[in-house]
Amino acid sequence: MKLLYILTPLAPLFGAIASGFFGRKLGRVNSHRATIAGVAVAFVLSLVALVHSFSGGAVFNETIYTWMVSGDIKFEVGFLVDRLTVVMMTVVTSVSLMVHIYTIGYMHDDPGYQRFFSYISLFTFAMLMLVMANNFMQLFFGWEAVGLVSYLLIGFWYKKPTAIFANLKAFLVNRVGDFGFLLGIAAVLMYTGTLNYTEAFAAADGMIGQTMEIIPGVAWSALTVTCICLFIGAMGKSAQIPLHVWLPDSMEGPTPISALIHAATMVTAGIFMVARMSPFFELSTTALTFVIVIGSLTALLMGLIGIVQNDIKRVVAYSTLSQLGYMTVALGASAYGAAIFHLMTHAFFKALLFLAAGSVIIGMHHEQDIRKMGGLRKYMPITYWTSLIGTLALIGFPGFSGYFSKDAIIEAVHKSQIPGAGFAYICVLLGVFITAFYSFRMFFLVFHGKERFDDHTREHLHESPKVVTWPLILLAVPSVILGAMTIGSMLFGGFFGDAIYVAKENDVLAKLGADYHGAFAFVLHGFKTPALYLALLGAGSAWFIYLKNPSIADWFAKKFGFVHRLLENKYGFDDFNQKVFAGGSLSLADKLWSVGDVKMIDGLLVNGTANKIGFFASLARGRLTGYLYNYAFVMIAGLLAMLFIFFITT
Amino acid sequence: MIPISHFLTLGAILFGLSIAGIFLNRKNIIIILMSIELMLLAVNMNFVAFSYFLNDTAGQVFVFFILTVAAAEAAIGLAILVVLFRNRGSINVSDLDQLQG
Amino acid sequence: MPILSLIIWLTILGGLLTLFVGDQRCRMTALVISIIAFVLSLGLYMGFDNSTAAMQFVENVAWLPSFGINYSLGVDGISAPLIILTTFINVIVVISAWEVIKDRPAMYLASFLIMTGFMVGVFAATDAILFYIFFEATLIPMFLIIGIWGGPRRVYATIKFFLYTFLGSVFMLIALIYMGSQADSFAIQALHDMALSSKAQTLIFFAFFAAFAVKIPMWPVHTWLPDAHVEAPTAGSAVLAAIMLKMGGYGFMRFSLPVVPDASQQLAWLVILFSLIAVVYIGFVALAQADMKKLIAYSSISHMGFVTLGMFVIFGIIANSADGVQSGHAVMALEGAMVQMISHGFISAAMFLCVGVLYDRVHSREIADYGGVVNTMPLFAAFIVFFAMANAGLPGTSGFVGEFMVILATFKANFWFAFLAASTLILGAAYTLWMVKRVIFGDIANDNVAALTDINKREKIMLGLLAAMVLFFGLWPQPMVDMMHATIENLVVQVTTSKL
Amino acid sequence: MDNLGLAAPEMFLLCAICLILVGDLFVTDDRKPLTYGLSQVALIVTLILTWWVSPEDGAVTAFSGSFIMDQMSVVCKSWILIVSIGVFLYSRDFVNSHRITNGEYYTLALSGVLGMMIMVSSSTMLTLYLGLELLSLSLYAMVALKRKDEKSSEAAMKYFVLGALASGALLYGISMIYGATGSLHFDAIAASLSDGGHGSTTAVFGLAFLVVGIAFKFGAAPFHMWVPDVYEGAPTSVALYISAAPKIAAFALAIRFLIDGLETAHTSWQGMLILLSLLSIVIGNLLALAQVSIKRMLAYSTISHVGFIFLGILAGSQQGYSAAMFYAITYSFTSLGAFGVILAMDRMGVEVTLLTDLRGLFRRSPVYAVVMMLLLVSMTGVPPTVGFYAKLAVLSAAVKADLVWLAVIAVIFSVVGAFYYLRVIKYMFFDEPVESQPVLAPMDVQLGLTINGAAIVFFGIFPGLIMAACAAAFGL
Amino acid sequence: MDLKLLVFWVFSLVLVGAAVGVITTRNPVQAALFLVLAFFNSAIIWMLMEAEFLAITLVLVYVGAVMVLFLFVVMMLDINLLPMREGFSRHLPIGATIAASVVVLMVLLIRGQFAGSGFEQPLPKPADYSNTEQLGLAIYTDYLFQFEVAAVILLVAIIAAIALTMRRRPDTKYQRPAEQVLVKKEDRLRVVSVNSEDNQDIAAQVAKKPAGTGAVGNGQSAEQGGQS
Repeated sequence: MKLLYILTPLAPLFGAIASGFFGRKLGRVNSHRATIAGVAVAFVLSLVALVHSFSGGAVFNETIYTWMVSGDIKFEVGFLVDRLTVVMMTVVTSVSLMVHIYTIGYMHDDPGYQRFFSYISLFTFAMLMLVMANNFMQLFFGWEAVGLVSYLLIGFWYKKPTAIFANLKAFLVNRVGDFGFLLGIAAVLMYTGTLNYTEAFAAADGMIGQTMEIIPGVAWSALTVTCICLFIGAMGKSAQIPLHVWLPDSMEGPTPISALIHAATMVTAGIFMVARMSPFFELSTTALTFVIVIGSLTALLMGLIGIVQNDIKRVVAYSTLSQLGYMTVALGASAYGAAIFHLMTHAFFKALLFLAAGSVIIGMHHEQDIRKMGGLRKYMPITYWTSLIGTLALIGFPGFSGYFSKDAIIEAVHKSQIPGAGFAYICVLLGVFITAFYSFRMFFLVFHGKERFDDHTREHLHESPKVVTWPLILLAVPSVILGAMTIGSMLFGGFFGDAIYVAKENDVLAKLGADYHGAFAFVLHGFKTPALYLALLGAGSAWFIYLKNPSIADWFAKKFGFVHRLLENKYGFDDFNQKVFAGGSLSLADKLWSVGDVKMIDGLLVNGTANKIGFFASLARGRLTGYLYNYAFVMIAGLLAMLFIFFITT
Repeated sequence: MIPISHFLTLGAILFGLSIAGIFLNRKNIIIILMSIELMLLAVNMNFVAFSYFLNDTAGQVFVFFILTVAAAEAAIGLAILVVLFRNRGSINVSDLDQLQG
Repeated sequence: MPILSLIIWLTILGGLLTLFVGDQRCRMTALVISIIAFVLSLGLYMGFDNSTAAMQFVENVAWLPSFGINYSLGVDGISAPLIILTTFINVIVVISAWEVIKDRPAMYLASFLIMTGFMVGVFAATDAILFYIFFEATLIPMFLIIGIWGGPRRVYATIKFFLYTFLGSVFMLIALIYMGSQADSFAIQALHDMALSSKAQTLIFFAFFAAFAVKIPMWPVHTWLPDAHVEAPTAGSAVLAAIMLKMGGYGFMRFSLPVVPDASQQLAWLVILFSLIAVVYIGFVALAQADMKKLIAYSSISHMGFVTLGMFVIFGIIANSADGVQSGHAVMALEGAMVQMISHGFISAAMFLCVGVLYDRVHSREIADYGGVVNTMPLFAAFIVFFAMANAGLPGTSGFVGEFMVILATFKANFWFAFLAASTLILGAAYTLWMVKRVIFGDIANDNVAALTDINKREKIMLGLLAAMVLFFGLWPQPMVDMMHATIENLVVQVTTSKL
Repeated sequence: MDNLGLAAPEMFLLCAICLILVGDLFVTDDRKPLTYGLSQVALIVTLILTWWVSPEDGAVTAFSGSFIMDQMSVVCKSWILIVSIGVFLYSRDFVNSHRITNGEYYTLALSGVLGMMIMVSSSTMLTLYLGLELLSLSLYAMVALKRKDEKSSEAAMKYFVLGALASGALLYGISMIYGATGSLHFDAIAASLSDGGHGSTTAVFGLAFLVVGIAFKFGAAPFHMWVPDVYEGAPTSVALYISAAPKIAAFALAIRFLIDGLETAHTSWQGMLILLSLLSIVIGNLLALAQVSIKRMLAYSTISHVGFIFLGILAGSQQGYSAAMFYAITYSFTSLGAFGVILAMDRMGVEVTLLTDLRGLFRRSPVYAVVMMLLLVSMTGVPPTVGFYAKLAVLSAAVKADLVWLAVIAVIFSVVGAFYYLRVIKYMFFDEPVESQPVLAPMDVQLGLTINGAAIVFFGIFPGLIMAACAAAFGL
Repeated sequence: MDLKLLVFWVFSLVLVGAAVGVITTRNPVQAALFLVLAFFNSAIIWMLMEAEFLAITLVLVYVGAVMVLFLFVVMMLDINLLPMREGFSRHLPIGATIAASVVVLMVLLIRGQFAGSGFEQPLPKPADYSNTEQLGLAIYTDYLFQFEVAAVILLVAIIAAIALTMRRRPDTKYQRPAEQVLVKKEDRLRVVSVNSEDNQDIAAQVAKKPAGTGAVGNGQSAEQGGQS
């Protein structure tokens, strides 16, 4: 099995290298063949691992090679393949495979074709390294590597000023998260003395009661600090408020990567990480509260912004943010299983939605404004239907995969006793309504109603090629059925086993599980909860406002201009960051440089000293007259000085 | 009887006067040269006194050589003075200011 | 075989030979000599015994017996890697000058070869005065390199460079003389072993500090570096950043810590303070730069902050360790500092060479004069993005390793130290990638950029070699760390043994 | 009169001087090189004779104990002669092209060398005084040798007056020491003082005057005022002469008086020398900074180096003396080369006077530029040049004498000093030349300068060769 | 107060007065004469110390030679005496202070050191004692080396004085030994084949080569003539 696990991440890496370094020699077709083959191998191997795991195979936890030993601390590269890992591996490789195939069509005319394939294969490698890590070092390695690829891909169209702005922004915001993450890792290392998961988790109990004084005099629980630091990393990667700002902008990248990286896989790394670290988080209620509050804020607030967005990809992006909030809420409620479950279902339907959006964009000749679309249903039937599936899954329509995962989260939060859970419950419920509202708003504006595009576009408007539609179809399938298929085992079947640790008193899923009687019953149960009705209400409102009576939207925008503006400005986060952080840093930098370095250190101290010396030198020189009697005077003074010393010394 | 300190004090006074002469004289180099002679005289006074009181000829021999050197020195000094005067047309001490700083 | 002497004198005499073969044949001569020197230095790696902290490849010849000064050389775990780095960078430097330097290439290459000899000497010397001699001797070739082949403000820069570093090191000289006269020997080992009073230690500490803090350089005595870097020719900047700065770090490890451990402990706060200021303050200052070389120069200062931080934070770590004396974190901090030095050697050299590649074509270092270089120089863009990422400490590159180790270790000393140090993750990425964004990405900004040609074979080799090293040590730092492990553990013992 | 042969070098030199003086009269203008050649031969033979008569070890005296030949005098004399050979070599063309009377220049210079040798070998205060006067009188005259030049005569006048003042003070000191100890012989003085006789206070009183004379000869602040004026005003060849060998002679002067005679009064003269050393280093370096004339700059730099030489002497240990000796020797050698380059650049009567005249020397004549750079680097005290060991030696002597603070001040100002040396290097290497003709100098001068520059590095790598001799001179 | 002391006091007071005169007088000739006076007084005081030879030498050498030399130069250089005293009084205080402090320091020490024992009045010399003989003996035995050096010093002084001050006027006739020694027959003697009838030819030939016939160097060659 070891070889298999090693090969899983390496196969895409080989693909990436082949396409990246030899892409020009290989040509386009061979490049995509090589990378797709690599990812396909990884996918197959992931399935093997999945099956192996399901069939009760032992957890794999071995070191591949020792990266470094420093002091008594080992830095290793190794794999931990347990059930949590295999789920992630399967999700990653399958979505990646779909995206690879889709890309053939989407990027068909792009000059950076090989480069693109290389990047996404590289991403797959990095993501696999992340999820398969058995230690913090490798986790961080994968963590940063996916960030790098994300950076490269967002800026893939490097001529676009917005794209290269967005990728820098994404990288930097992610770095803020990594900053916390690194401190978290350092804390883990400090208190447990190891970077290995198993050993660190085993030592986690030892951290209980340990305190550290970050602010002198105030003792904080070491665990809380550690967990919050780690969670800051997750906030960056999984785009939680206030580190979410990069994700909408990242839509500047090509759509396939929006699907792969910024919806399905990379952004969920934070969720995965927190789930992985459950043995730590479970020991700190404060940290969990922090998580659940951040998550619920993200879920609600980001969804609201989605309502006012007009760019097709941005709507999806905000919905992603909102959904990530849901997952985080689940983490905070200790429903790690639910979070991962939602992560999985979301990966598929969100990838589907993105790819569908991409399909629309192809059809519209890279027009992304939904106000300029409408009535596409008849031109792009496959896209239409798959989009509908995705949307239904997203809003949690009973039966669709999203329904199971989302409802599980809502229920879990409902049952959770964590401080902040009540607030979170309200948020997620409202979120359901909002999700349905903006999802269908987009859906209706794109596929229904009047055709708002020009004739030129209409002439060329047609369904996307097969390499694009097939992945849609392939993704639509799990979007529909996956939830029902796996909910039993994943949430209530003890599927994750030791991979996730939940403290007894926090175990909301266990409470839910007590009422669980199969997927069908779960669906039926859904009719008794407000979530479903809120979702339907949302969809209905969207229908009413945007199809039935479009003027209401405008009226609303006018009447509640303040709210509208607030939403349009994304609560001012971007402006704030731009002004305070970016602008502030720059002006601070400029001050430090021009005042601190140039004026103070160089001007005053360095050159100042030099000038002073030179000044004294020329002053002294100017005093020298050259007259003989002055010379004699100085000599006689010197003689006096000698005599003086004589009198002192004797 | 004259104690040695009398002679030495006389030497010291002469020495001091010659120093004052070098410093105070701002106009005529020749007087500076004379002050130097005066200074040597002061030294000679010391040597002779010590020689006498130590009952040792070495001091007097030294004076003998100082006189020799002083003569040579005066010759060279005056030669330089002459050269200077030819170049400058002046032996004013205050005019020696081309080299400074 | 006296490998160390061979390397030192081969390069120095080879430099003279290069001077005499004339401008036509000097390039090949220099290349051959530098490669031989590099191969010889690999011999250090091959024959290195990882298990001991003692000096290896020892040579000892009485030299100035009346002063107790010996020509004694030797390497241990902290000097051997630096020597190999030096000879490696030397090869790169010779390649980098190949057709770029048209004005008196023989003298140019000779300066570099001679300087390399001196720098190897700095790392190899086990006699304090010999160390000082090499330490100072490097100033002259660098002075000429910047002064003759440098940019428009080269005179200011090179004199500033010289005087700054000279001023720092003369204090060290006095300290060395003082200790030498107390210990009756200038052998570094003897200085390690001698007892020193608290007051003497404090004074000596500051003397060493003056020398090494300027050299490495630390805030607030860093301002010579940006000027020197900006005005130096490309290879000069590369050597300056890659190796010369390391002499300061090496000095801290070789002298300050083991010779005056008690003073180091008492004054560690000061060094840490300056280091953290270097990381944060300089990180911001780098953001404000409009000149690529200056930006990279500031980034170097910031990175060197990690080196000094790693070295002096060990006292805090030891104080926080349960067992009091030995701590893996302390070893890790020191090793992190070492790794950071070596890795920075590759990365900063590469960054400067990258700027040099652009400068050779456009003759401007202003960020504003570029934009969209990737359109005309895709391969080059790939390299510079790679090195920029390494500079920003991306895992998988060697730039990550040292920072990672130092931050992890520092956390044990103090949360806020680690917090400020870790801010480099953000700042480092910000200034590096922002520069890359403005220079590399975007649409073609002007005619100059449009006329650019992608890197040629020579540049490919040069950058490729560096990239390979950056990647190799990023993916597998173990060989490097293994070499220094025994020495550093011994160093931690030395540091924790009071001399009072 | 047993050891008459000990003075053979001096005697030979005197005969040679007379011979050259007379011979010069019978040589026509087109055969003037003969005078030069004879002078060189005289120096070389004197050098050989010096080695010939030098004792294996210990000291041998002659002329009723007024002449001494010990290890120190062998070393000092050898270097005085070697440096003088260089001086003649470098100044030959200058003397010819500037219409400085040939015969007198060489005879006066040789007389000066004779005076220095006598100083070095003297074991009584009288011999020392006479040697000193012989040297001084030659120098006064040589400074004025450019008779048509106002600056030259002005410098000579100033030098003369101040020199006479200084030697007056010196004589006064000698008289006091004579009175205190009753003898002119250094060993007798030392013996008398070590008995703790009643005269020790008087001797120290005399010492204060003595130090003035020594400091003046060295050109130490505040008795330095003549140095820049003389360097600037004198013909460059004479400035070269003054800057080189007399430093060694002055060193011998100091050693004879302070160590051979008055070592028991060490604490007293240490205090005086500390003051002188400090002032010299500070004033020398600061004022050199503000100079635009190259010769004045070198003059002030000399002053600062004298401060370093004093640093070694005042340490009051054998090691310190040998360090100071090493410093004096290497400095004279370095200064010789520096002036040599300036002289080589002198073209047919057009003197190099300003620092800016060195502009672009590297482009014009790389060899000279490199030699000059090595010399300047050596003066700065940067390894691997010999100047570093000189500084190292005196500093370690000072540190051993618990004068760390003084050493620190000294090195700080040596950094200030580095600036003006670097500025010269800057002119030579980094600036474009004003005129492009290469510097043309005869082969032997070129060779001499190259050897001079190479020696700076050679002795920088193997300083032990000279250092051992210096150590041996003080029985180390 | 015995006679010797009285003599000492009288002459030393005159000596000091003369010394003051040297440094304060306006006219250099007067200064020189004051100096002569000072020397005379010194000589007398030296005689009190039984240094007869030196006293005589001082008068002979100084007054007879050196001071004459001074006066000679003073006369030779035509110096305007009027502005000679400027600034004297202005600098007097500081100059006097400096000089006085030096003197006070010196006298303080001398009084302290030599007032007491150590330097008793020497015993009277035997009747056949000759100061000159003693000095002569010392100089030609123990101080032979120094004596020779002194000779060299005088030689240097001669060379220097000549080298510095000797001027060659164009119209002065002087000998050039080098040319005289190296002279060849061809330089002096020219055999002209005379055609007795053609006198004009000879005249033309002689006119063509006028120089170099004289045994004594002429004025023209002095300028190029090397200053030997």
